Amino acid sequence: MKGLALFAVVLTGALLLYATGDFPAWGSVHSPANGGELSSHYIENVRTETKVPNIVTAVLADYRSYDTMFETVVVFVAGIAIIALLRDFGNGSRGYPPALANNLPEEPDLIITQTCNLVIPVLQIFALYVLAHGHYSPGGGFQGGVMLGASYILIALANGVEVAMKAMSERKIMLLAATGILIYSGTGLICLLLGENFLDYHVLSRILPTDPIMARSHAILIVETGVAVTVAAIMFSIYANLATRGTLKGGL
Amino acid sequence: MIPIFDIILLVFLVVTALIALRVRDLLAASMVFGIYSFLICLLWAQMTAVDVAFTEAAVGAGVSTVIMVATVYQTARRSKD
Amino acid sequence: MGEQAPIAIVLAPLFGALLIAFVGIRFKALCLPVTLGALTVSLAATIETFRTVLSEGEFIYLISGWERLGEGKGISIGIEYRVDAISALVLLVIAAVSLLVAVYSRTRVVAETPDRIPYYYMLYLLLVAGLAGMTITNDAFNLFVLLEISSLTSYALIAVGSRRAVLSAFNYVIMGTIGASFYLLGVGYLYIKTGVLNMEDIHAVIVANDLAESPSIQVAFVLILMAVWIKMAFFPLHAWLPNAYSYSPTTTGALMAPLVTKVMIYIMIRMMVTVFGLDYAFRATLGMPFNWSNLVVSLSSIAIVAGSVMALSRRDLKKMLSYIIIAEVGYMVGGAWLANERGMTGAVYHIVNDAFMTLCLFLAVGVFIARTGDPRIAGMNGLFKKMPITMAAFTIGALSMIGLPPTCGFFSKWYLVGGGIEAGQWHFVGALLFSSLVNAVIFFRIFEIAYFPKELSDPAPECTDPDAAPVATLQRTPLSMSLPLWISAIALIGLGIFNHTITQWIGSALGSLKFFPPAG
Amino acid sequence: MEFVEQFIVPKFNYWIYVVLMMIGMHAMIAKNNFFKKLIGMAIFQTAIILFYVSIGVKEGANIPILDHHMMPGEVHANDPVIAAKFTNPLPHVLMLTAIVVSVATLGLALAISQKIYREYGTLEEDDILSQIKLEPND
Repeated sequence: MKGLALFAVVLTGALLLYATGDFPAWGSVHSPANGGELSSHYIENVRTETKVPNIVTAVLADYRSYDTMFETVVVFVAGIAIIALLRDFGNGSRGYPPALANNLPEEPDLIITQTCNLVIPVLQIFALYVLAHGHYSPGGGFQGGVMLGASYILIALANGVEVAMKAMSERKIMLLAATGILIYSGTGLICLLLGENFLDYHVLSRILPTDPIMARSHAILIVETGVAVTVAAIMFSIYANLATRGTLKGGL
Repeated sequence: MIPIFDIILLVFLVVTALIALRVRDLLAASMVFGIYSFLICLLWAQMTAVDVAFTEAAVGAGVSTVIMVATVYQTARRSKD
Repeated sequence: MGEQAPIAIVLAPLFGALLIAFVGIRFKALCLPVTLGALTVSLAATIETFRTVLSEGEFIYLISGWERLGEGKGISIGIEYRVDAISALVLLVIAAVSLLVAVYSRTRVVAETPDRIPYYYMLYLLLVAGLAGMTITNDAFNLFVLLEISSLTSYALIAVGSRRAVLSAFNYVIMGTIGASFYLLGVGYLYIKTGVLNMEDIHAVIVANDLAESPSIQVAFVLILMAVWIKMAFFPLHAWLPNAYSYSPTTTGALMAPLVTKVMIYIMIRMMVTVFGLDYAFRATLGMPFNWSNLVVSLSSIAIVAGSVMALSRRDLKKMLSYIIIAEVGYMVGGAWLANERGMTGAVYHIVNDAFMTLCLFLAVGVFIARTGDPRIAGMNGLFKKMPITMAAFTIGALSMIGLPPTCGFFSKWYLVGGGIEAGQWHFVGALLFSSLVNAVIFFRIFEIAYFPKELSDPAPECTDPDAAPVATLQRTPLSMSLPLWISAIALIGLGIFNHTITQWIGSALGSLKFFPPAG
Repeated sequence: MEFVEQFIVPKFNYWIYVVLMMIGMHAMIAKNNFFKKLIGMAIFQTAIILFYVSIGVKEGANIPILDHHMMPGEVHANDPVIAAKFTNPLPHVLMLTAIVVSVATLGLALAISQKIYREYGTLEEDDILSQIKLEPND
């Protein structure tokens, strides 16, 4: 088995290296990918077509918004899949094999708890900043959402999962996760109801008090908010289930 | 020409990847994987992929490592290989 | 709203899943009605799309409304859908099969995963959305995202099953991730040389810049082929499939067995036809002294023979069917690579037929296991007397698998054999006939047991999973199980009777293609 | 030495990505411990991301965010945007998606491995296989 694995891996590697010789030089401005019409179009027209300075945000949430919607769905799928697999609706510890988590101290450490209490509000404010400032600086829905989720994970790490679950109960996680995707796909659906194709944001200018191009910019913020809501809820849910083998009690 | 900083980072990447797969203590392996993620995040910032670096820092080095550690705590810490 | 139908195919299951998240978790009884409603909307949208394709030919749907750039065909800057007769046909299969299995699941999901009903149906709907999205998209990277959705949902749907299912789900995760990553890498190799992501644009750039001999494109071709082969369980990359399908919950097996491998075969054909072009697919080699067509048809012959032989020695019903699926995958891969129109028609036609054949057999086996609680072939002792109607449907499915007229299995096999003869690939023809023979042996052995009951020598096995709640056997078959079974059995005969119409639809999509017989 | 200068140094990124990918893939196939397999999987996926990001690099180019003054209504609104001055944003977009997909896969795979641990009490492949051999199956 080991020899076979090594053979398959070396064969794949050799195949990949064989093609490397054919690649354009690293950092070339004129390679098909970098100098091609597609990428140049994004860079040169993004300010007139969407008014978003961060080109990555514009391409992510407008030109390729459909990808991003399903990327959010991937996160959602992971969240519900982990609940479906691990969530223990009965008595979890029955017959569970010995694990490291069984002999953890009961009481949370004072220093860690206090430090986390200080850090968490700042972290959450920063997460919202990252989300809202995604048009102008690196960041956006995913990064903001992950940081927001991480702040809840931090609460759970410091005080135990039950404390964090008070702020973000299981029911709330599902509602928030679904709401996030609903915000995203609902925005697309509104475009569809207004008579244009799915996710064609410019038509939103009919209901938003802006011109069609600015409507794209606003719609990007709306869908990024949806992404952030889903990602934050699911990231916390993934941690809460994995850290407690699905019982949602105790934790690390 | 690739900057020398890149080359150093890339070599370190391979080293951390190998260590993460060699150590038998899975908790240590998770932590080394966290280091690997931070190095690769640095590399992307250096390659001007700031958004990717940001996401990798938050997702790869942050959440991934945390859920890996959580799993180690709920399963066995020692590995045979 | 007719022109918005393509997007509704994917959105209906997605919104259904969201609705379950909102209300289904509290009111578990609503999960199934929501699922059925969403899938019905999806089916209606598919039929509408299909009618549009039949009347107007293939068409493009621009998501986000970004028009193509430049003069002529230009390049796409957004993401598009592209529907032609073949993809519409595959979409129709996805919508119909998923709706039938959803009806079938009514008692099974409650019995097998009682505390996870809403999550199960959410994953179910999202798997359908992923498969439909993969079929309809015209963007190489978007296909990867939807591939991952369908993969993640199917890992989870398998792993909610018994003790062994979890282990096979893990193996599937490892294999599936290698496959999906290879696909992503292949798209990257295409992107570095072409600079575009739209499938038709990639093809246009490859032709315009004469990149056919470029090593990157060749490696991309190999990587994408390996990826789809892993995902469709093409022998010898099939290791994940048998355990995954046979240990998973009944509904999961009945949904995944007809759809997942078939959609991947469609993706392979799509890659050959739209991205690389047929002349590329049949001729290109990595400087080796053989061409792709001969190589892949030989591999398919091996796959067919190997799958059939492995099926012959199985005593577990679902496992035996799983190995038959592996052999059937060989049929379709081989047919697509025969490098002639007859073979390709046969392959596409067989995608449709095989989906309904596997559906019929898996549904019937699900009924048997629900009634007797015994997954082995020996457990079918005397079933003709006990449940004649179900057994009749099973017989139709089995006859179609063997390839007897008037069931549809005969007609698609006819095309495949004809294509094999036309291409002069005698070993492929031989493998097809051998596999039909083996299927005949397998199924007539089952009929014998079922017709002429004999005393059992070995008692039924103990329940292997001590933790699993014992699933009570049903006293009679509920309508929700027998109705989908019968519809699928009737569909097998219907697909056979209307074989001429269906091959004409396929031909209308293939007609514009040029088939290059492999040189040498 | 000439080979190194001509083939490896200008494409060092691509070589390292292949090495990382091979390390990860070998771990996925050959490691005995399931958790190690998953670490290998994560390395495998980051290697592909490294490949994509390397495609988009342009020498002397800046991060793909336009200067605020270049936006409509601002001082330099009529200055042309030169594509060569900004890194190719498209691979970054694709890789944001890929990172999220990889963390979703990792989370799900970890959940499956926890469930395996619950069922079998170990994460070593050979131990599990020997347990299965003792059970009746087809």
